[in-house]
Amino acid sequence: MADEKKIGAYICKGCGIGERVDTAQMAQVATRDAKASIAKEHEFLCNAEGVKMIQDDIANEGVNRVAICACSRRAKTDAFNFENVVITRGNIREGVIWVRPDTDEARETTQEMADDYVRMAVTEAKFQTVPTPSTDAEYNKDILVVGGGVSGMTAALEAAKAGYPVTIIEKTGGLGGNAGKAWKSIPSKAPYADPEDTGVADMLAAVEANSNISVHLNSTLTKTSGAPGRFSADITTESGSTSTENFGAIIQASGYNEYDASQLKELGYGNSNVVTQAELDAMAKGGSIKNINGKDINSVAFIQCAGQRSEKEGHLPYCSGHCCLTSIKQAMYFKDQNPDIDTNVIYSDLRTPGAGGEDFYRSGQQKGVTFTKGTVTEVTADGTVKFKDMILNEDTEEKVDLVVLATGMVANSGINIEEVGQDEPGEWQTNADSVLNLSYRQGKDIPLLKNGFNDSHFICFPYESRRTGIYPCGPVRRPMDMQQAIEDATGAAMKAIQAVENAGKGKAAHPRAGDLSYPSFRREGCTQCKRCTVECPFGAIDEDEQRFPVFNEARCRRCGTCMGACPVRVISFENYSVDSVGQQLKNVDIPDEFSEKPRILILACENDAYPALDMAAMNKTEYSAFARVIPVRCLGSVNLIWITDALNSGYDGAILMGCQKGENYQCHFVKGSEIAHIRMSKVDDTLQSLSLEPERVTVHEIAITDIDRVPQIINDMAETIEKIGMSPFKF
Amino acid sequence: MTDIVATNETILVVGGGISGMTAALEAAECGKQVVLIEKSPALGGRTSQLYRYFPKMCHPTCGLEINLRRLKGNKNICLLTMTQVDGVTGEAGNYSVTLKTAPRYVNENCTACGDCATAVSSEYDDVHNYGLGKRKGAYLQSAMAYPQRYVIDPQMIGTEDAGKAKEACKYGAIDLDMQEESNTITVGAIIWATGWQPYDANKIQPYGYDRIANVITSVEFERLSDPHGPTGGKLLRPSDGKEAKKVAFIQCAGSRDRNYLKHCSRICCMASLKHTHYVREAYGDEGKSTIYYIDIRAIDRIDDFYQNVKNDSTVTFVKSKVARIDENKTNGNPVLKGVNTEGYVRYEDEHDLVVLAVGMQPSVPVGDFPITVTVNEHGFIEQDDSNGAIFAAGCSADALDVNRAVQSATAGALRAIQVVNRVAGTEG
Amino acid sequence: MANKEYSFYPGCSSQKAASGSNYQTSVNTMCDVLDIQLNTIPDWNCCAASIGYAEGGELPRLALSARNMALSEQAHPGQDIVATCAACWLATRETKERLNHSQNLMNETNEALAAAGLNVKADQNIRHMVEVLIEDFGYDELGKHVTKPLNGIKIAGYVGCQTNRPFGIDGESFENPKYLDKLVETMGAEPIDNYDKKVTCCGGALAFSEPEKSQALIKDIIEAAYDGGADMIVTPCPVCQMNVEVYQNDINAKYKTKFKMPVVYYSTLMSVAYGKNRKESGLDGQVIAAKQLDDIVK
Amino acid sequence: MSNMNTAAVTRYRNNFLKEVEANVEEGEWVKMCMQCGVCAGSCPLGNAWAHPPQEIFMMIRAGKRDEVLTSDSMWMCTSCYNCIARCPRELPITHIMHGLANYAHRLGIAPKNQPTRKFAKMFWDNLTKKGRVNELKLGIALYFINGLVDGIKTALKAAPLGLAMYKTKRLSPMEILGGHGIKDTGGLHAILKKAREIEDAKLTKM
Repeated sequence: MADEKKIGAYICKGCGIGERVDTAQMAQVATRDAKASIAKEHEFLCNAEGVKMIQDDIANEGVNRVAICACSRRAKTDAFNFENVVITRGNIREGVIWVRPDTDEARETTQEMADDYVRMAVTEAKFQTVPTPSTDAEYNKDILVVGGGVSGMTAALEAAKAGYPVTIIEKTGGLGGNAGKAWKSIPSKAPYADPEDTGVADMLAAVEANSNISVHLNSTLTKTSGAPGRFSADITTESGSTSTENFGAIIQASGYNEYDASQLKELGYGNSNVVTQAELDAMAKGGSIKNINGKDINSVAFIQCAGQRSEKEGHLPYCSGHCCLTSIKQAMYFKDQNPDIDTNVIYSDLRTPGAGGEDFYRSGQQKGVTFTKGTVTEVTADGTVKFKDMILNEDTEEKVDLVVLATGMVANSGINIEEVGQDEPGEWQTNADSVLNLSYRQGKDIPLLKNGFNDSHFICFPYESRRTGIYPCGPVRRPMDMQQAIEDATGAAMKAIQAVENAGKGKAAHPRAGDLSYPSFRREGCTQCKRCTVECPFGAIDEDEQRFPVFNEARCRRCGTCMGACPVRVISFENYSVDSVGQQLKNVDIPDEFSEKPRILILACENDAYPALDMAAMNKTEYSAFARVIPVRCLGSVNLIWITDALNSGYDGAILMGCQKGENYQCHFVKGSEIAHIRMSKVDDTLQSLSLEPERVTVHEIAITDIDRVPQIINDMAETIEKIGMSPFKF
Repeated sequence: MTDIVATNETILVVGGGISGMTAALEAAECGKQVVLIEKSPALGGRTSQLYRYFPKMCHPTCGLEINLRRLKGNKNICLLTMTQVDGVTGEAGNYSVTLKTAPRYVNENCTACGDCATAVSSEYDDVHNYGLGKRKGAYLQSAMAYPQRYVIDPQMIGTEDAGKAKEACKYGAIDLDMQEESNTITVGAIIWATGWQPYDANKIQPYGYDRIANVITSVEFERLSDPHGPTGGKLLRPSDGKEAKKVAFIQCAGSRDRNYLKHCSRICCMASLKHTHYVREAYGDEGKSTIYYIDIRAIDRIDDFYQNVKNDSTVTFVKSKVARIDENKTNGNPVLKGVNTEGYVRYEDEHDLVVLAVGMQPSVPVGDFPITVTVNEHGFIEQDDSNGAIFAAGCSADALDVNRAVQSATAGALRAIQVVNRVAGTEG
Repeated sequence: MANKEYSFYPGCSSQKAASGSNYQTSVNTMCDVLDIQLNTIPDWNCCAASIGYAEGGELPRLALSARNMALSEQAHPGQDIVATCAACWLATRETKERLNHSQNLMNETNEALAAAGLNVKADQNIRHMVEVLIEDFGYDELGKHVTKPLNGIKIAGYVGCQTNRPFGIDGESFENPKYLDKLVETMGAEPIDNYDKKVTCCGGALAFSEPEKSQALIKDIIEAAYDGGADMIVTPCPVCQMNVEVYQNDINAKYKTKFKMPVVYYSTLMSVAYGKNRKESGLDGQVIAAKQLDDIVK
Repeated sequence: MSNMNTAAVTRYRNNFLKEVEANVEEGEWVKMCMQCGVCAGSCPLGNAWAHPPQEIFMMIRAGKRDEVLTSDSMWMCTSCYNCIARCPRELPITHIMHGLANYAHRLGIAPKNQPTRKFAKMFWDNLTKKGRVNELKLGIALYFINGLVDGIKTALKAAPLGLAMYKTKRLSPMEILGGHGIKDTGGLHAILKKAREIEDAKLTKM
């Protein structure tokens, strides 16, 4: 496209803008101050006619950068949606007239606000270009599935069904995983009354029959490198032979391991009459639950939450979700073959959720399975279960022939990269405990969330994994039963296919789905400090042999954290850069020290703080006319230079608004807000060096619902400045 | 007439809640053509009426903002609001679907400036707040509403106020003659994501929701806590606007009960545990929450959320299905009567406010589903080959929390893609 | 030819000089006005009420009601059985449902009935008189016959247990049935609103064996009526009527209350509203006189 | 039948539960209880119950045979049906309570001086004698339920009530001679005899 920058500024007079501010003056500001080639006012910019006016300028006048000075960038997006041009928005409605009183006193400062937003919009347009997809983008439809259990086989079958070739690697000698060892499974269909066939055999057959699926048994990943669309995987067999294959995306279905019940001595594990659920299912499959070492079984006690939901050393703090249903299923194993076998389930909270769960619970009771709310303290060698009956409120016991322990799931998620650092380039080695053996600088496996599981941190985005194009599913992500694993694996297959398609087009993955921009850097300026590599939340950045960063844009989520991290400011995106923001704040008109008109720079997270400001404006909540708000992709992308520039050019205060940080962080780029807080703690030195008060720069955790708090924060800063006085750095 | 481009390679998604939006976006971001319909005037569905999510206590509108941005930037999705399915014929890979679109009386010229709302005085129950407050006859469903376009309440049509609204609009956005529209489109697969509705608490007679002002539902409690809600986020009880500091939460209100819904709704326990945080957030140590439960179902890795609430000194747990609620006529306090079954303790507890953790009733048209699909006795659509290319997503499939609903929707998207890919003959 | 005709199961308390005889009187009066013909089941026997369980057990108890049904089927084929006593209605309807539910019980019951040459099909409806009034007539129809509306009388509609649970009247809730209130309104009187003891148990049969316990319950029922400003209580059940009316002296003695709350039958209210005299309305059966009603019939 | 009292039970094993299922009216429902306690909270005489229904169901599962059968809790049932109406699991609790009381009574291990037990027997004898209840005789018998002296006291205390009932023609001294009854008492007795036979034959020894 044309390199010659031709900026058109379009100022809307609708929604009261025309009555509240002098749009003619704004048009003048656009051309005179901000050097827009064209500036036009319109009564009603977002209607067909207004939009056509802009279209025509693009078509006939060669306008390739459009600065819309009207409502918020979140409004009227359908109308202001032009192909192949840069579009920026000056927020005159929500950002100016809706947050200012319609009074004569206010008129002047309100106008200044509007003029500044015009300058900023035009400037932003000037320093952006329309992104063009990376030339490194590759299209590879093949999908790698790690793990051949129910999750893995499901993912493979579903992806293949959609027309994508799949390779499964399984570390054992056969497919089927844990579910393959079970006799039957919890019912998946109405009336949810009886255990049903696991369906694993059919799955196996389907996988074998599918020409689109190839299987490597006794194989593991010894090295995985590349990026979505161009993953390269070393698949090594037990015998040691290694083949290297290329894939577009990876599904990690590495499943779970049984909790080591030998830690449950107090519950009698080790005695021949005490088994785990998994062991019982294996016995049942072998047809040997009628008697144990010759002795007929007439009574069974199921102990729920064995070594689970407990803070005790060596116990699992979480609930494995399926165990209540599994015990009901297993009690039915006995009841269905002989109703006279007594089966007692000792539980603390019976957890049988959903439509099927409660039906299955009732069916169990119908078949004579009894349930006792109790806490088990001990199982003696002769099979006496000592417990407290919580209902009868007494310590009691039951002597049984067989005790079944409902022990939990332990995720098979590889190594914890927080603890096991990555080998230096050149010295890279396969780690036998790793599932993926990624060559990524940030570590060999996917970051863990909690208790060793690979789950996404996000409730609304369960597939928002921290390694683009690699999707964990099944019990490695969260404890779950077979039905959930099947659903989860199908979803993961969806995401893998999507990753393949988008990587092929050079498009970003969630949450900036479709974004074609990607980070690039000025090699000559780079000091190889590695800060970008270290701070990248998605492990997108590697280093080449001269230790320069390699961005792997297909792994990149476009948050800009690298850009914010770079001390020498060499990293930028075509549509988001140190300049596209820095120049905006520099182009704000700074009145002199004596005008009593301070300027407050606000850098607001575009996903939470900025919408909160918009919604405050919709409520017509007023805030200081001295505020100048710039939305940022993520607080992690905020480069210190913006703050120092602002202070140097005479701003009296700066506010950073990001998401909640910490354990329950709400930043969809993981650490953005956290990092910003850390960086800003260093700003104090800068402030001291300029002998400015530290109160002039504040960082806040903002939720999208903070519609009252956000304006308050701005007004507080205005007050602070009134107290401590204007900045001396005004020219 | 809306012109909708759709072929038998198009996927129709019914329902614009988080499940429907997810299904539509995942498919569209995979390059598929999607028609997304929503019966209300704006996207977001049930979750947009929640204040916070468990277990992170983050805000649903945050995820909604992301999804809306994904949607705004995606040309593969054709969105139709105020639209419902009126009929379906055909089979997998080739369905003919009739859509009915109710009149909004506001066209795309609307700038959401709000002049129409200012101009009218007539008010109607605010459905978004479960009728806890009123909204103007010309309204925006919520501050997050997308499309960001006003609606004229049909009840206002024909009144003087309707005319006032029209006059007030400088942009000719209000068209009072708008009529219901019907469109018939061809699609290859259908994702059914119509979500759920709170079980009608009036039917739970022993709890006197219909008789006692200070007995409310869990979904109403969300609105009370939300800064965008009728009380601006203050926990004030309905009868007298008094601060509700001593709050009782009753589990299985309409769930796990043959008199109402036989199934367990899965989310209610976690929701009430979350609500104890709301009480603490509002009143600190002065707030007192009591949870009356049968089994606390804080399933899998979020069990620690339960453990933390257990450690909160302001929260008490009573293992009991409350037998009856009466009203203390002198102060309007609900009085809960029942027995704590752990050791048989009879109680008669007075609270400022009672919150019924109401069950999840699937919004699947029982009996008159537009085409034959397998619906179980609880009203959920069961996955079954005989359903052809009609796939349930989210709470149309089972009682699910948000996380599982989104997983289900993502899976649903793939199942639909499998069909349209087959149609397109692109499978390898 | 009567407007409506039913097979009638009067029950023990309705007999001449029995505790519910005044109920029967007013029912007869009411039925005359509505042109309802009640065909009494020949040689009907007691239903054993709910208290029969301890000695009677399951099958003998069912057999008692089954005998009545069998006799009704013989004498009044195809006719619904109507009972005015809650206990009679409940026991009989319960028996019907149990027999319809289990072929086994049905066989055993008939085996027992055979001893007296009887056989039961249990295919008729077993209904309470108020069901008949509401479902077969409806409030409008019932209102048409009002000649002396009971203006200004505040009445607590006390439904009690067994007319209300487990079967109750179709479309009414167990916790807050409205039909008595509607009936009271239809007769021109004023139902007291949210009378929250309207379905509280009066102690039923335990009034005899556990007087203290049941009288404690009765106290609350009367107290709540006073709190609601009621002049009298109306009930559809002879056990409730008897229990709530006749123990007020004992309660006053024990709790130092001053209760003197008349407790009348819906049929008495209706008879009075239909312009019938004191005797016809069964008012002479009041242990605690219902003054406002007496004034009307004067 | 009393030999059935020797039935041995093991804790938390199902033999007592099975005994209840076999011999107690609606006993097969006991296993369906999920311990929510709504029945316990719904009973009008709740606080008179040493063990509310839901607890009794747990005791049955726990094999507490004697505690259950000798308890007088079930005898507190007023037959108000609140528990049935509210039970989320559809248990016919009222009938189970009646059934348990009746079973204990038949085994002869129900509390000896349980007034309701006595009254119930009286009531049954009274009604089966002539096929209909004779309120006067029932009343008189009731007064002497605890022996002559008590009886006279109660009778005197109740005299005014009796008088009031008499005045309002809701009680007649004539009842003492004959009084109401059915014609075919013979048939009725035959029916009841047969029914009792069938029922006894069904009793399963544990």
